[in-house]
Amino acid sequence: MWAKILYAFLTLIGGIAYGLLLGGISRKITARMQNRRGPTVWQNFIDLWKLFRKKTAISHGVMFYLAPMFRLVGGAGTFLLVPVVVGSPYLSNFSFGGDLIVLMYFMVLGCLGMALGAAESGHPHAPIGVTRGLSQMAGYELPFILSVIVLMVADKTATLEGIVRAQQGGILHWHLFTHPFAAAAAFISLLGMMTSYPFQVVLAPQEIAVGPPTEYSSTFLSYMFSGRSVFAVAKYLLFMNLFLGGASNLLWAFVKTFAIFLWPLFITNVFPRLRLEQSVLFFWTWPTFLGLVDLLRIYLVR
Amino acid sequence: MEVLNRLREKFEITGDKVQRDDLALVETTGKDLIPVLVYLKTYEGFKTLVMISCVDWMEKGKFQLSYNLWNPEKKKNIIVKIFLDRENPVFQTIYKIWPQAEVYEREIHEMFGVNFEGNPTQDEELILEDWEEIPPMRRDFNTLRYSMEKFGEREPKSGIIIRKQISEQYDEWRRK
Amino acid sequence: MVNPILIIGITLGSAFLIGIVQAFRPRWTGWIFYPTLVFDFLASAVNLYGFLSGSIGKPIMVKIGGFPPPVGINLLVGKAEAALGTLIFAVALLGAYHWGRRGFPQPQGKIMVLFLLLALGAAGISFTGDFFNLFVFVEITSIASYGLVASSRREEALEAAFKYMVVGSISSTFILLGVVFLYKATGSLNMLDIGGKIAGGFSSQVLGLISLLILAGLLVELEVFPINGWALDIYQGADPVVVALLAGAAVKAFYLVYLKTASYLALPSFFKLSLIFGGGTYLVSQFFAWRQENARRLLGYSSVGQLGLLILAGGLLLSPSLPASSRAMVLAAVVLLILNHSFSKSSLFLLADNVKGEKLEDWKGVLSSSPVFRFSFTTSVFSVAGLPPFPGFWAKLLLVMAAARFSPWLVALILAGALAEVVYYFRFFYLVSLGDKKAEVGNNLLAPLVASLFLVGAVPLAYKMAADKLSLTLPGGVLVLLGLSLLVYLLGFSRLLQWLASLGLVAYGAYLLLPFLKADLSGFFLGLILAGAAVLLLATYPGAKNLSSSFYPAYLVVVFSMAGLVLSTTWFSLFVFWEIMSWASFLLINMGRGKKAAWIYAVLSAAGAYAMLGGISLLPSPYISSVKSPGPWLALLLSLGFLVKMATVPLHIWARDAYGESPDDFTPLLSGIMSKMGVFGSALVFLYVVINLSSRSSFNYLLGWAGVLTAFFMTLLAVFQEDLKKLLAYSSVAQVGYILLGLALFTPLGWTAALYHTVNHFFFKGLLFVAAAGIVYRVGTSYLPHMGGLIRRMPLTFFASLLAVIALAGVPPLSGFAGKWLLYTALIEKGWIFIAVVAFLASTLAFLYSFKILHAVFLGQLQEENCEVREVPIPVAVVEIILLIPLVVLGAFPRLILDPITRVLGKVTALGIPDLKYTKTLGVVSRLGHWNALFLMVFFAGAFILALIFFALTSARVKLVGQMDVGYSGEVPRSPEDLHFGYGMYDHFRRAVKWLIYPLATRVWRGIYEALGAVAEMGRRIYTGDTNTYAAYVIGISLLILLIFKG
Amino acid sequence: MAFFVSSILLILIGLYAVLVKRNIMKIVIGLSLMDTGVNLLIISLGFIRGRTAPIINTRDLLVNTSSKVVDPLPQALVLTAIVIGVAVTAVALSIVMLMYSKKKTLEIDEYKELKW
Amino acid sequence: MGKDKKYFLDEKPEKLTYGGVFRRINDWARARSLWVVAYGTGCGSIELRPTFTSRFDAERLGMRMVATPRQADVLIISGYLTVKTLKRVIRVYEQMQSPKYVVALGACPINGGMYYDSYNAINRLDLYLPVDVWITGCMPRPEAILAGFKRLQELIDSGRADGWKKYIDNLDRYRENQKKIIKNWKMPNYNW
Repeated sequence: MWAKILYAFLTLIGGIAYGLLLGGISRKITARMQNRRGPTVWQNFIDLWKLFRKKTAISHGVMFYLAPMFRLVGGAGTFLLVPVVVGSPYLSNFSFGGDLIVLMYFMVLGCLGMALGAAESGHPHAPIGVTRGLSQMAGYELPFILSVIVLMVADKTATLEGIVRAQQGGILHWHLFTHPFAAAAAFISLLGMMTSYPFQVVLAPQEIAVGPPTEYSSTFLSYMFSGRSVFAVAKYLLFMNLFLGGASNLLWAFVKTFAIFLWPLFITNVFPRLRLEQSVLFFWTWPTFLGLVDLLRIYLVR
Repeated sequence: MEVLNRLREKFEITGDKVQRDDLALVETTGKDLIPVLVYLKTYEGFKTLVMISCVDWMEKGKFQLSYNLWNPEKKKNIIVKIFLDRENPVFQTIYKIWPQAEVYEREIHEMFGVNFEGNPTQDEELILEDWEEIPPMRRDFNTLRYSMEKFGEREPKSGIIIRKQISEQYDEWRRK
Repeated sequence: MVNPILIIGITLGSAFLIGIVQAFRPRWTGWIFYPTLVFDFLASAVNLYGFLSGSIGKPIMVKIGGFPPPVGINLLVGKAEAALGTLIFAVALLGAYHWGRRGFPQPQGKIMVLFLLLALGAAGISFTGDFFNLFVFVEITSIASYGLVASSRREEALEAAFKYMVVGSISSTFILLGVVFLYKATGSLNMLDIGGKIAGGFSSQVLGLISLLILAGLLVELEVFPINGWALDIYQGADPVVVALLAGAAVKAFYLVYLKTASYLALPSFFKLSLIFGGGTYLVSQFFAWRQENARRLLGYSSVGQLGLLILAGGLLLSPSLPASSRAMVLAAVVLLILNHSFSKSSLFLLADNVKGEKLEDWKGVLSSSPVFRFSFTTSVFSVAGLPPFPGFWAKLLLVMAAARFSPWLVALILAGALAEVVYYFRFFYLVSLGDKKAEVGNNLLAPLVASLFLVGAVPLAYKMAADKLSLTLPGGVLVLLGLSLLVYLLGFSRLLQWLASLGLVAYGAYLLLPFLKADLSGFFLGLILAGAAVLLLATYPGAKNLSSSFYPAYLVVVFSMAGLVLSTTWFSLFVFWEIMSWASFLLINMGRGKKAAWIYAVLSAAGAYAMLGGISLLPSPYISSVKSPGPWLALLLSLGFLVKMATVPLHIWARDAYGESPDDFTPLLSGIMSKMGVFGSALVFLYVVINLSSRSSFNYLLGWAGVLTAFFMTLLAVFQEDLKKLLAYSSVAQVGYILLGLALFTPLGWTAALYHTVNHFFFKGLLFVAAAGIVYRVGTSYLPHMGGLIRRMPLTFFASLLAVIALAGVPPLSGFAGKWLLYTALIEKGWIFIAVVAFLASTLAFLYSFKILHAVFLGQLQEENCEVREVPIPVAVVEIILLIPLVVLGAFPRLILDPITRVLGKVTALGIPDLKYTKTLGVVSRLGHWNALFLMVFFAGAFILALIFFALTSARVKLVGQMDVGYSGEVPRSPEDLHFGYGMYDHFRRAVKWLIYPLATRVWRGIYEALGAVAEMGRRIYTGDTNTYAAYVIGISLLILLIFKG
Repeated sequence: MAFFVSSILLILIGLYAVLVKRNIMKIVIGLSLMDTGVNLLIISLGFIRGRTAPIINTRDLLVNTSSKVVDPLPQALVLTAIVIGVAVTAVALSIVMLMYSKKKTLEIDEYKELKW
Repeated sequence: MGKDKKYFLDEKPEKLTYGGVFRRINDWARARSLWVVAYGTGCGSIELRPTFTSRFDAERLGMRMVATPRQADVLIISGYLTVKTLKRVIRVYEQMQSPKYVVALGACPINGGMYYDSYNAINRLDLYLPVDVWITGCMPRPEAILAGFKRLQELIDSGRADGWKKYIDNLDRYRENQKKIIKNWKMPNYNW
């Protein structure tokens, strides 16, 4: 038990580092795509350290103070509920804690906590960003739920282990290929989850000053920063387990998550931004339609 | 422009001039200005108030207000100007004809001290916060001296002497 | 025994005497007038007592002039006649007292004579045993009525009197002709004699025609549609006292003689005639009253409708094919209806006498003017609309049960009329209770008070009659508790005492009902009700609040009727308690700000309840657990009432305002427990009705969709709601939608989810509504944009609300998640995947309003005017803490509830036990997945605390800054309003989904209401007000009767 | 027969007045006419050809009375009915008087305040 | 301020120490992660666009624009500063979290530049705020700005960019100067 916790802790540290590195890589790639040199790939580590070691910070109240912890623990919890390598005694984290339904609700906890803290700051931009984020969530959850339910019904299980096991036996057993429409729906909703362009109206630095965390500074921000990084990694891992057949060892996990990471990155750098109602309606039409195709298939075949 | 002829028939026009094909200047009296503007807006199609500007004719003891109108259909400009007494610069607001005039009048009030009777917001600060001197765009306002007094020294002494001289020259010139 | 001739003789004599005395000593007239009425009343009452106690065995036969019948004229007084006589003189006495206090119009003596003659005529009509004598008494009554109607000498009164006179003359001509022809045909005028002859086989070709002539004459007097325009005019135009006497008493005599005539002349077509005219009048008048703006005319329509119902019941009595048991029911119903209508209508008309102006809007604010007025008005309206516990309710129950043996359509007609009655009476009620200002009313309120006390006093009698006939047994303990609850009203001088008494009563109730707290469905809900009511009652600590003195009684009635409801074993008992609960809660809602909401609630509740009653009447056996082979329509009818209470789409339109604008202290109960009664009822329907349905799975699927669409749309509407309580209302309805979905699944897991959510919803929604009550009490508004930043002022409430909202959103590790997890697992197991998708999406949308609740109330900027707001009152805080604990404990140990639920479901044999396993580490394993609540809680708490400690150790120097110190582009904000984002928070989202939140249901319902109202408006135009037209109607309808029903 | 016809005619004329006439007085008159017609009808119903009135004013009527006189009961009824009719007419006229004193008109169209 | 007192906490900031265990690595990280608050005061802000975009790419130095002063390290005074703007600039500066740096572009913040006789442009910025790096020119080209930033990085790296400390140490003097030209001080006195 304690060994398991220790391993989970180490995995978490690794996850945060990996998330920060991916952030640096994305900055680098974006810069190269814009014909610049860009910062080093370690830039996020430097930023994190700088924020962490700032001299002063301000707080607006209790919820404001606690919110970064919510964010970090929510992100870390989500990360720890997803097995990195299914079946491995060390790298399957705490996936005994709950199944996919638990995971999907646990994902919200961190965001909700942070939203509350941000809202306490009293800055109007924070709740504006939060409401945008929540509305956008209502948009992308629909296709995501559709595809998740497709998988649950198809595999007759709601656990990630079960879903991964159902994909074993060759690349063509991946749900990416057995349920291509559902996978497409989920991957489109991943764009919304990552708040990447064209669904970036949540943070919108140019108009609402990065939205929810607008009043956060210094150490608070560093916590949020790491929470966000590990949350992103958790999402990549989740998608890996859902659609790319999980990972049999750590290397595969890196490769597959990196592949998933590239998808929103490339979309981000070539698209303009949608307004909120446009993105909600987009999510509720095309990806939903795709998800429904597979859901109908499952429903009729069953 | 034939507008001028019609204006001359109807109102007291103390002077006019066609500057370009699409720009004419009309000078009228304070009493007639508002009728002229209304007439131009209603019957001649000068629907847009482009701007109101003010000129300080310190030597004549007058302020000149210029109302710059624009006819978007015929693409013509007309400038209607009046002269106010510099000692007692009071005039009526025209913001009921063009609401945007409110801000121009506010600015002129702030910069020149012209009073527009009936303008509801002219006493609010527009650009200057907590201004205590005479309005800064009046030509008898010595801006260099104000700057020296207010913002203090900016470089070594010699520079200050030069600036003092310049400031005094300005005062002398103004006294003439 | 008092000889009835004495009544008639003494009354006549007094009338003459008054005439004489009037000429000399006008003041003395009263000394003759009142004693006479008192004597009449006492004499009739003595006779009635004799009949009831059995000391008078057979009807009293009075011979006049020494000739035996059939040669001589005679009076025949049986039980019915004696009762009616008592009623007539009682009403007359009330009316006379009322009129006397207000002052008779001049000349006083003559009016008194007319008054006596009217009462005498009415009594004579019912006493007489001779047809010609009948005609004489009819004429006496009519002439006295003409005079009395005209007595107020207002233009309208004169006009009404004239119309009445013309129509009445025609009708008495008919009666006279009929009587004479009858004599010609049978050679006799004695009723018994003729009845005997006809029963003995006497027949004549013209007999049918003749008797129809008499009946047509009587039908005119009985104000059937459409020959009742004159009656409506009288109700509107005449003095209310006269109207009270006419509508309350005289007409009943005509009704009795109508029944007697019809049964003596025994013609097979009579019952059809009565059914058609009675039913038609009943439905049409109730319907025509919808848009009536004149209060007196509205009451007139109601009277006419009630008479129609009586005639309909008479038709049932006359029907040869009615079984004997049903006949007894109808008889009881007729007695109760007459009693009910006489007193309630006279009370209402006498109240109308106290109100200046006749328009409905003139009545605004009269309810707040005096408690006596309020009591009398409420009682009378409730009883005349047939609501529990008044006699009209039991009469309706009996009548419906009897009619169901006859034809389902008749049941539908009766219930439709009853619904229409509720619609306009409660529109009246709603208009009357509007307005803060006290209206000026007269203080002549004793007579209506007495009348309404009569109604209250008649309740046990009515209950006993109905219970005998229907073999209805209600749990005795609950009845005692209900009675005691009403007694709390007497403590009205001190709210604090009432509060304490209520707490004691709930404790006593818990003690009394302890044996029923078993591990079955009703025990489960009973526990929820009692525990919940005790906790929520605690939070209603009156303090400095402005509670109505009837708040606590009504509250307790709601609580105990719910207890009775869940303990019911028969549908009757269920229905009775359901109605009591509905109407008590209506009163409570009406105490709040939303009078109109209360009206809509009343109408929809009534619609649902009557649908339920219709369904019950079609069941062969009243026992809940013995519904065999129902049709889908029956199942739908039975569940409709419950669906209304659960506010399932599209029956949800009442919910927002009823929840949002009911008294803040009542809303927790309404949402936390009362809405669960719909759940309980639906559970019963699923368990005992739907299960025997052949199309069960599609029925369940349909209700599953109803549930999930409720959840979805209500959640969506909650997102855009700007009022705290209304937002919570929508949320509440949505959560109940989930529960319905769980029930509709009809799998053990689905039911587990539903029951778990039922309990849990009580915890968090009760907590939220209690907190909302506290906040509204402190801040003074529930409008969200006016709040914000209250976390600084109410930290405890914020903490409680935070946990409640997390539970509401279903986010682990708190208790709300278990319900979601169970529900989704059950949904996917069952294979309802499309529903699962919508349910998931709905719960995602719930995050939107969850954030809104917390942000708009507690976070953001503290507004200027709320700077001095204090924490909620201590009782509220205590309740918050009490309700907080289960949220956390259940979050870690959901088995604390899951185990009892499993035991309950073990009792429900139809379902079986949920397929859940528990691991050693307290995880829950279903067939689909697993979930470890304790681990999540420990993990989350541990990680959170670790992170917090680490943060505190390593962070930069943290400085608390003021609330307005935010990055504002370098600007210094001027006031908190500039910075607060609390209005239209989801406007951007609204733009995306505005096609989904189009208020279709509201528009459709309103459209239906408006359309029906417009039709009613059009229909009312047949009462043109023209005397000739009325006369033509009379002639035409009579001819029609003769043509259609001859032979 | 003539009695029957004339009485029914009377009733019909009265009815016509009640249904069609727009003057209040005429309506009242119509009512009275109807009344009279009905009374006549009742009397004629009780009439038996060749018999005398049921008033025992001669000695020979004392014997075998019932075969010598017409049916007395309708006559008794009519007496009552006439009294009632008079009363009704009296009340009617007094109401009409009051109505006229209020509005100074006897047109029935003016008395349509109460409707719907 | 008056009634607004309750919305702002009004106490003097504590003195900050410089150093600590990780001083070297802290300075190194601070120097390579300069977040600039996007606040343009004068004509120079137009020069910042090319500085931060593809052509000159300040991001390779670890710099980026942030939208809120709370998260920023560097405040750029890009050109002349009017009295009205000065008030906002002081507020923005005080809302930034220490350590924080001020970079002044162009001639105007140094001595008024071409606005030396303007009635509303201040002459010397360092009377009111501690400036770490001056970049001269009217306006300085992006290359010059980058050079200035490079210099700032050197200063930070060697621990010499301590304007934020000076400001706190000499707060009273700075306040005096600020209040001298801002007549109506509608701001919380000490507040960050």
